[in-house]
Amino acid sequence: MDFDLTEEQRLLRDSVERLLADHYGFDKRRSYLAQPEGWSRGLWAQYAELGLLGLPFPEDYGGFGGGPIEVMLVMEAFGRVLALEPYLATVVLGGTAMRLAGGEEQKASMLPQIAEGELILAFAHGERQSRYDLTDVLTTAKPKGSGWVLDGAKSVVLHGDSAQRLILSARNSGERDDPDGITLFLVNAASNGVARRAYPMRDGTRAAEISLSGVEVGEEDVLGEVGAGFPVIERVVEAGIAATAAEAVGAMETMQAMTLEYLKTRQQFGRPIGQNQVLQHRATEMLMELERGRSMAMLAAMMVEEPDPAERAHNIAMAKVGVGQASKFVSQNAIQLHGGIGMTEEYAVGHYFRRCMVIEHTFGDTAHHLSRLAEQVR
Amino acid sequence: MDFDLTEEQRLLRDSVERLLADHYGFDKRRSYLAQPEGWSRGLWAQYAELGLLGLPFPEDYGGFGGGPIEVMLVMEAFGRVLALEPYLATVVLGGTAMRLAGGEEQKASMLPQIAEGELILAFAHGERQSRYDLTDVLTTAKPKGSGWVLDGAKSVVLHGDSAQRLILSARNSGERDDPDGITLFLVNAASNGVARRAYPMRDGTRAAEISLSGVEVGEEDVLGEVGAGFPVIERVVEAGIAATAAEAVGAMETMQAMTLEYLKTRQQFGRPIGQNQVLQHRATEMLMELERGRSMAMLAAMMVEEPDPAERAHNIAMAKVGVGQASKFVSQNAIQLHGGIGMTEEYAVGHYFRRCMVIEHTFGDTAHHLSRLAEQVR
Amino acid sequence: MDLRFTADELAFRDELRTFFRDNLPGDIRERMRLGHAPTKDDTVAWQRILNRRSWAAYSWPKEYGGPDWTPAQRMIFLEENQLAPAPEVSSFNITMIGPVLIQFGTEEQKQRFLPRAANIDDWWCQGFSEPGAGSDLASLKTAAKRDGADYVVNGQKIWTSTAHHADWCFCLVRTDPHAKKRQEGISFLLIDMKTPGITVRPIISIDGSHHLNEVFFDDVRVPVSLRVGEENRGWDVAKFLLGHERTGIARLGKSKERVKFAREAAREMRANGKPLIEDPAFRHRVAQLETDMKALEITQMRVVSAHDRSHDGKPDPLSSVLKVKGTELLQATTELAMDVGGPLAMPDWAQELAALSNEPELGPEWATEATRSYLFLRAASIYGGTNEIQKNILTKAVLGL
Amino acid sequence: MDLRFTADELAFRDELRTFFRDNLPGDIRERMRLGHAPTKDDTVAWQRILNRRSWAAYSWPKEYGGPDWTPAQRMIFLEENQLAPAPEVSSFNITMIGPVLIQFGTEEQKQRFLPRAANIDDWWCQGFSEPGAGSDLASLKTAAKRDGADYVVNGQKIWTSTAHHADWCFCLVRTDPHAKKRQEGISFLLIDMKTPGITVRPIISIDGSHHLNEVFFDDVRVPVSLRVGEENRGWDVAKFLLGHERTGIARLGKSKERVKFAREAAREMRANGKPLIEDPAFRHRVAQLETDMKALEITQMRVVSAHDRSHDGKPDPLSSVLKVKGTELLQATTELAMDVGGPLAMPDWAQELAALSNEPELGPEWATEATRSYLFLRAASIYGGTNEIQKNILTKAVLGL
Repeated sequence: MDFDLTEEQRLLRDSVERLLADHYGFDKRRSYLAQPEGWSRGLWAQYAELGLLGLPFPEDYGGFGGGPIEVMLVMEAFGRVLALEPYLATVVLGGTAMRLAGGEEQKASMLPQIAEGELILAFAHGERQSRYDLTDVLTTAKPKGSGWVLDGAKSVVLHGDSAQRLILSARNSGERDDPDGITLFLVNAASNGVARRAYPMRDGTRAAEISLSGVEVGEEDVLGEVGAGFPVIERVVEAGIAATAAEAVGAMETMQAMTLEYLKTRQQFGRPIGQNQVLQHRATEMLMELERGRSMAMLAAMMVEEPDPAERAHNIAMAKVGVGQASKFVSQNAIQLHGGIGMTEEYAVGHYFRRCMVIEHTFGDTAHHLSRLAEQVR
Repeated sequence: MDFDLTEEQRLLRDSVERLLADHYGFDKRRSYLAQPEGWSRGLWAQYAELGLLGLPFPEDYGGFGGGPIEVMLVMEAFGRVLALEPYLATVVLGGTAMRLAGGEEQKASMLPQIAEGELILAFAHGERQSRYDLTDVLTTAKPKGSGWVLDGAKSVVLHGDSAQRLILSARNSGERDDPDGITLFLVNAASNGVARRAYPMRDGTRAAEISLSGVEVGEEDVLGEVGAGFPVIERVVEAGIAATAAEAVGAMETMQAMTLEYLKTRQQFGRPIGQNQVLQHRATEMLMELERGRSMAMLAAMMVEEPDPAERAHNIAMAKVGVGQASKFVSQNAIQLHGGIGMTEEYAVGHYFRRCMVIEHTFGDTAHHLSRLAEQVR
Repeated sequence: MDLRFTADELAFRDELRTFFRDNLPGDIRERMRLGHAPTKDDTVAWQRILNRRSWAAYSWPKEYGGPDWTPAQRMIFLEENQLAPAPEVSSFNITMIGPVLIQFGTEEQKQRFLPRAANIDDWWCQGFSEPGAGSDLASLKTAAKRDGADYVVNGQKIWTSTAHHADWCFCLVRTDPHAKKRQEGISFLLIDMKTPGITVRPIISIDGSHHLNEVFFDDVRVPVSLRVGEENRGWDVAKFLLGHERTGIARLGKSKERVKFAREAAREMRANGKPLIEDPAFRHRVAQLETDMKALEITQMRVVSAHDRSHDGKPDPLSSVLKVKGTELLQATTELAMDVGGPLAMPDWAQELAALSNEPELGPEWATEATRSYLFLRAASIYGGTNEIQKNILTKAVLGL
Repeated sequence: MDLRFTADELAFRDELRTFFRDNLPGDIRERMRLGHAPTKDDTVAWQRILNRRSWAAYSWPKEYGGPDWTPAQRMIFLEENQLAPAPEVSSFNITMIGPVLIQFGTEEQKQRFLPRAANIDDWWCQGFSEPGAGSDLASLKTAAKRDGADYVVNGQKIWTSTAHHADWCFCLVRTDPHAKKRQEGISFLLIDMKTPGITVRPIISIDGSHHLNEVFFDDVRVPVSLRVGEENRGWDVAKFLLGHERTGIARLGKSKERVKFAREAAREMRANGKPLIEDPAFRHRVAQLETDMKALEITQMRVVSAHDRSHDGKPDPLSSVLKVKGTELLQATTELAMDVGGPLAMPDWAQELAALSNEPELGPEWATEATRSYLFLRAASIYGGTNEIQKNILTKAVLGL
């Protein structure tokens, strides 16, 4: 039991925070949002320089051999400023899929590209009808020669618009909801038959609807075993839950700090509103929820590498529930305590609110994961 | 839509309140509790004089032709002072069973006795294993000659110790949980083979475990149709829910008033603790919950006579949930706001707390009724 | 005592339902059903249809173009209108400026403004809040200096809903800066939004909608004849306005309509391989919400019928309970609808849905609108006095603490 | 950073589990499992068994008879002891008077009292609260007048847990009534409960148990040699005592043990014709509680390991979070156990169960005990500073509001 950070981890955290402090003021962020892809290519290059993009990859692939704790520190820092870059999509989701399922050649060719900031990935798994059911895959993969033909559609693909390569799930056998028979493919987003439609999420981050009609891929584009993609998908989603849990904690920290500042400075009826005991206790409850979320984000990070699948899934589901409930409480009350100003687009707190809202509804919402836990109560 | 009381109803309410004001001080109540049966025979006689014991019975049976609203007014008044007499067991539960299922002779002989205070009844339905499942009846009724032989046990029979007659459910056919095949019997509590063991509930009211071995009853002791007791049992329980909902509202009113008084008078750090905004808002939330409970108790009273069984059951389940949640909030915070003194036996608030606790766990708790409502969501 | 509606009340409700069924334009109903905020045109069109039956000014007496309804009838009307679902009539026109003019207006003001307000020929907005004032209304600074037959108004208002649609604004201004108490020295003016010197600046809400505005007054000349009530007695007018007609404050019909919609939508969505509507946790959540709505419905009936009995016209402090519980339910029910949408509720599809092509196909319109209204209604526990302020009111008025 | 226990910590936990399995008397374990409050004899017997291994004084250094454990080890010990389930060691002896004497006591006081406190040869109680003081401790009035080599104590204490069992009482008394600040002029005395002039009057709690007392002091003579710390500096001693060793404050092991028990019991009870454990709503409730316990467990680890790092001994204000959340969970988990019992949890069967006959048979003992401890633990959010006071502390100490 040990909660200390190593020297390297402290250095990592500090350097990320320094970089973001310089480049993620609220107005600068707005300028990134205004760009066609909704994020900053310039900063992406700097993340690469800083080694963030190869952070969780082995040294032999141009990475830094970091683990979930390092990713947690980075995501927390991103959460504090609402960074927009496709780190989750490319490094966490894409990177995890590559690390776990990628063949030697695939890893050798792609991980270094990611680390150098030259390759953007997206995880194209969810479909219009699937909601939070990870096994609900209707997109089909039919063999053709030595390769495959893909048909179907993927929905709400995070940064699917910027991605050069899609890590895409398709069913080569089995019925809907069957965990077996799902295969992961590396699909070049520019291939014939791939159509993408980009849009902003409620928090400003970008996503895309993607349709595939007769998309041909080669056998070398299969990621991992044919028909055995599901266990990989579960690990990728677990890594995504851990990373966004940390991001939500960063966002909660900022909302908590903004609210505290507001309570101290905002005058009403001739005194700071922070003099109201009811608002003091609400802020205290926000703090308690923030600490609950922090504890649960730590749990998720610790568990990402846990070998026992049941233990891992159980704890990460608990973390998703805890962080989801904590961030909802903190963000709803952050707006409530700000009053009218908190409801406006020009003010930052609403943007943090929406990021936490989107995170709660990504990779399964609180109700979804609480139900999974409930089923294990015997 | 009309919330006015009739002149008669106002008179009823006032006369009951006057009687209780004179006879239900906290110390007097303690003296009633100390009596072997745990309630006051003397007051019971006065209830009879006042016409309370025949309130919901038709005039021709020595009653006053009152309805659920009148019962609600009486139970609310009882709740305010935590009256201990077996009004629920005898008049509400027993009376409802008699009214709905009793034959002409049975009604003619028994309802007047109830109205005159000469007959105490108890509703002996629940069993050790049944928890809140009303169809879970294992006590058996086997035909013998023109009559029946009863074997089995009944659990937590309210005022089963004082009752001369038990309205007792037994299974004459069908499996456990089968709604058909349950028959209601009028059993003389002094019959051979009836063993009773009395004890106090957590709120001081009395109950008994009752075992039956080879208890013989005649055909004239069957209440209603053989094997068709269940619909009656449902109506009896619904009447009990409505009555105890009103009682809980009365109890909440007193707790709210005591808490308010305490907040105004109790000094700490040199000022009344009611100066703390957090405690002010808590008391306000208690008020809102009290009003929610009051609205739901009214709903239950209105619905007791609703002809449509589904509509009736649905609304009364909602009332049980609403009153249960409201009274839990009010009573838990009544103790919390009183602090240490609220935890002591000498102080009244803890007695109100325990009465509300027992009511919530009688006739099915909040979770039980919420699940019933949930099953209807389609 | 009887909770059930009387035969007359039931007949009244059926009359409304029939009328709504036959007269609410299908496109408007569909936009409302999908959870859109009503457009200006939708609101105007529907209010005029209602006004043909003199139902638009639902809380007004006959002589001014209202239906002379009882509080119970008003409650039924509001709920049925929300359940239709139809756009709600302009509260600025009907429950604010209308009653104010009926109570305090000159004969000329009544004749000039009331019919046009009922028929929403004039779209009204409310100029009360100012920067930094928040719930502390009386601290307003916007000044009106007398100059001949006019007031000259300078200052700024904020949080002004639909000011960008408005033809007129009823406004609190300070006419006596030297008054001892802040509540004194305030007057109530009717200001033509076309008057030179008025600038309206949009405030975009976190749901991306333009609903709120800042309104700047720069030497705006307002004829003295457009003052309502006496000079420096505007606070009385404001108090009357804020306390008046809070029957609709719980917006229960809206919450009911959202739960009804969420149940329908949940039949289409899937959870763990089954329709979401069959998920136990979802069912419990709906059952709890419906139980809470039932309780509030009865409490609202009690407040209304108490108001029916006591014709003192004073606002029942329990209406603060309706505000708090009503907005809590409104927020909980719109959150429910969003959660049904799940991942499909997170994109902001508004622009793409407006586009011509639909390739690749987008997710359901209702899902993106559900999130929009969830976001928009975070303000429900803030406007009209935050729920914390409402509890302060109850603490004083009811508990006497 | 690693949440998991180290190999050493795991070995330590296993050593404890083995010891508890082999040495906790079966009858005591069974009474605890059924939810009984430990009797005086149970507490004494178990603490002496622990003390043979010098584990009873789990937070003390070796030289005074403790095991010299790290905060992490103490946390593991407390949790395993509660999970056994075994009676908890006397907090008055081990986490209050012990550390106080180690910090402030004279050599003679240490030698006389520490070994007996560890082995609970002396049962200690705490004489702090007074009528009307509540959370405002410093307003205490009990007076101690110097008279030769003695203090003469007069006054009254209240809420004195287990005073009726106690051999000794550590007491805050006012030795200087004229001190400027109320916190000054207070001294800390050790009082032999057998001294003439002491009357103990029971206070029965709403669960029917006798746990609390009033203690009256009527010219009680206390040798000056039994004062701890300087005269009039007792407040420093009290502050140290209240801030010290709050590792166990969340009592998380107890909550875990109650949920574990409730799950077992729920397999025996029935709901809607199925075992209660299969009821979806019950499962959700348990899942939520276990999730909340997990979060608090990690937060507790963070507080403990922070304490491990910073050896300033100052109490971490986050320990107020442990108090609030820990007591909320303790109340929620005991309520869960009661609700499993359902109707069988409502009778007060204590007396009848003591009776010889069991005809007719009574319901399960655990059900009536579950309700008793639910009632008893309503006090958990009150004693040691109400949860509202804890939030005031956090507001000041952490938020700086």
